[in-house]
Amino acid sequence: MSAAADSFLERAPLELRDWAVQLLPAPLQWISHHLITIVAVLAVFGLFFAFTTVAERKLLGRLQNRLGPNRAGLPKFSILPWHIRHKLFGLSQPFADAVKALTKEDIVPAAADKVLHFLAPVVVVGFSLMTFAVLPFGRNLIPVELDAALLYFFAAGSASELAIFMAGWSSRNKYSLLAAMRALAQLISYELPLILSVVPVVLVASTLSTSAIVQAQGAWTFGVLPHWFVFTPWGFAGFIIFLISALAESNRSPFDLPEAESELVAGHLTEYSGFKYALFFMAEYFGLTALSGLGVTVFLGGWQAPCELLYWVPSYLWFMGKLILMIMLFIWVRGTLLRLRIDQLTRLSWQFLVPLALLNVGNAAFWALTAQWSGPLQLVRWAVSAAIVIVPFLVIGRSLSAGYAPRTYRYAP
Amino acid sequence: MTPLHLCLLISTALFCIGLFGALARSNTILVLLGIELMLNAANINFIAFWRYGPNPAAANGMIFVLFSIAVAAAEAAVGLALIIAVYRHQKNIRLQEATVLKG
Amino acid sequence: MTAALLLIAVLMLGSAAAAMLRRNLIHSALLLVASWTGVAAFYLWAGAEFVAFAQILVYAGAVSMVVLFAVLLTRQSREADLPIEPATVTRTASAFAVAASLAAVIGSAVATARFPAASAEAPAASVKQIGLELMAEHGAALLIVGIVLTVALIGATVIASNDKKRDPEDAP
Amino acid sequence: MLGSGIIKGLAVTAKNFLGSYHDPARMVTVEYPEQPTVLPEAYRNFPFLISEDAADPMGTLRCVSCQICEKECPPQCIVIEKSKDKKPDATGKPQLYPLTFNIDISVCMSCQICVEVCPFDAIKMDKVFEVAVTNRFDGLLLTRDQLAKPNSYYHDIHPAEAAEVDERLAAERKAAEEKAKAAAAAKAAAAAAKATPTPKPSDGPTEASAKGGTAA
Repeated sequence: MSAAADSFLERAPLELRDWAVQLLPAPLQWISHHLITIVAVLAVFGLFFAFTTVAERKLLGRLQNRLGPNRAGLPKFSILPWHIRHKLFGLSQPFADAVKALTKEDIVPAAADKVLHFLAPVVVVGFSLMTFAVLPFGRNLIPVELDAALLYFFAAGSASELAIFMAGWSSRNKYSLLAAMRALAQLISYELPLILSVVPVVLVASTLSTSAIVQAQGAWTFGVLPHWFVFTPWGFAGFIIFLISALAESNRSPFDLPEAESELVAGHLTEYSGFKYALFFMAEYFGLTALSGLGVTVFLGGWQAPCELLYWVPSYLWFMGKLILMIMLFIWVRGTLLRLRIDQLTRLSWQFLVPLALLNVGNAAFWALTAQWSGPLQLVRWAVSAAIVIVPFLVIGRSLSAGYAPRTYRYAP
Repeated sequence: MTPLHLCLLISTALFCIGLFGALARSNTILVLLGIELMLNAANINFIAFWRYGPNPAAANGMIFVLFSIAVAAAEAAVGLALIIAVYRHQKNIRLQEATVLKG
Repeated sequence: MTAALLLIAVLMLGSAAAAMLRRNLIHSALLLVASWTGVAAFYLWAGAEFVAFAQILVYAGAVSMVVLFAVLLTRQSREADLPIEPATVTRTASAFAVAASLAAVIGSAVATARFPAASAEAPAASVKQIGLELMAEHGAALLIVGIVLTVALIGATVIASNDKKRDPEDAP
Repeated sequence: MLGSGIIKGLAVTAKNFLGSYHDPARMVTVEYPEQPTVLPEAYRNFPFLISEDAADPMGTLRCVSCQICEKECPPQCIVIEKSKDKKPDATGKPQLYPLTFNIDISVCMSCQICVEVCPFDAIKMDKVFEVAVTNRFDGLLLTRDQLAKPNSYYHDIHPAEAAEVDERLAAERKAAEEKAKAAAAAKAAAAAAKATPTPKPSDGPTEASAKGGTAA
């Protein structure tokens, strides 16, 4: 096992960085060490963002029996054979979009607060990128090893709320301001269940450090059943709550009220165009990726392999694979569910997610207290823990849906 | 001058800025924010004394700041709720005009 | 080290002073967020990671939101940020005098004070240590803070909520 | 149970996703430039002029430059200049013809009024919609040469309508020929009857009504 941990592939990114650092003159080495990490994260997740957008559009298309973008290929002057040049499966779509966004006119409303109007997209991108600093991408790949990493993650993530407010207020547009207020109400409502859903993991792993949380999930029963937190009753409940809150935190469908174009034009983005709009768009995807990365780290075992036999596969590949699966899940949900109304949205958070998440913290405490139970007691432990999840879910679910007849749809089975 | 002196001077300056704001502005929200600044200045002192005090191994200074932050958050929430309640009665949040005791 | 501290201090104090002088309430609130972030940077500088992140989470994430909501909910019009009328000039001047004299008193006191020598090494306070101390030694205080926060939350909701009966039509 | 609807919905979209790869019947997208769309027969876009003979389009335009369409066109996108001389048309009758016939299709609103008012079935609606050009002023101003298209083309794009028009025109021509014949016979009869001084008052009105019928 330690041989696998030290294998060449596992160490390759670090070796590459060290090799690049020693090429530079000595006085620059201490800073370039960090700069290279930053550049690597930016490059990897910048490209990841680009291809997430095209993957999202293609996947959404397929979910709705459409083709999705498949046109943007290479420019005409390229010397590649025709059939490659022609379409390339639309993979160069994000680059075409980037060129379009960059060359568009940047319009600032005359009455806008110019400074804040400019600062908002910068702040939102900056802080959403900062959250990547504490995600362990691989066994040896974590940009900053922090003791209070989870707290850092949520602290950096909370700044995006400010940016949305700045964008909405500085536009001097009633739609923007209304949308910003709605977005804030949504983000504040869902920050609570988001953090509460992670607290059980902190409780059981007894650490706030992301790399230590991943370490705590690194074992297998019989070599095939990974000890990821999602495979425990409280972990599963926490994961579901985390998924719902992460969807809401990243303003994605079905919680995309802040940008509900049919109600609010385009929300706080109404007065943004060109590159600034692209920055907001980018920040949204960075936020989504970071939250997915956190979900992978906290619940899905981070860079751990799913079974012992596959331990030799480099850890960062596992992380990226799980991250892609998470994002595909988000896209799938987006392609399926309808947008909620604002009162339904806040009700879902305060009456459903928060109580369940609070109970889940108690559930995790029970789990941590009964860590010594074994044999048949283990079964009791699982049964009790599952009951703490399922019974409140059924009770709250029944009370929430009381008074509604089952819906019927004319065009759906 | 030791770093501790510097930290204390900085916190003094922050405290006095907060005091000035609380005294000079007539908008209730700004008064509340000035008080928040003063609380922050006190927190800076706690951290400075913890960092440069005789016994940094004990985390008392940090824990005190954590409690202080929690209480400040509660204060802000209640204070702003009061402001909204006052506004609902008077349609105004200027301090000079909040002269009527009966709502 | 000192240069970094001075930079943080300039950011923190500058934005705080600007916040207290601006006419525009929203600008004031946002500048105060910058100031609070500066305080968090100071905590980071001093090695109190956990407190710094808690500061950002609570102040930049929560208090600022409450403040901005309050500003927007209580603002009648854009004229609300008109210049202060002449009557408050004396008030500003006296406030400045009070603040400045207090600054002078505390400043001189601090400048002449002598403190025991600090330990050279930055103290390493892990999150685990803080957690253990919070739960063991300060357990009662933690409980009381929890109760205070809960009471404050409920109180704030009760104070700010409208007394009018909800229209039953509103319920979905 | 709360949430069962969500799972059902997710199953539906998952089925769509998988089905989109192995069931081409699900996909409704038409990949346009490669896969041409089949336009409905009643589709119309911009007007064109019908000529009888593809070999000599300018010589056999049905248009007699009566300028009704020019006057009726709501956005006034038609410009016609009459010829000075006359040329025989398909029936051999000497008619005026358009020296200039311009339609500005950047102004045209495809209302089809020109088609409806034309007494000679000379202007019809086209189906060509890929008219984009790089010059938006001269490029979109179609001249007589660009507008003239043979009758066979009309049959290609609107078969039913064209057949109906041809039938009607043929009937009219036949009627006109018969009238002409009848007129010639009447003339001959009149010439023969010149010997007898009986007047024939019904001749003039008959000819007038025949003309009216042709025009309608």
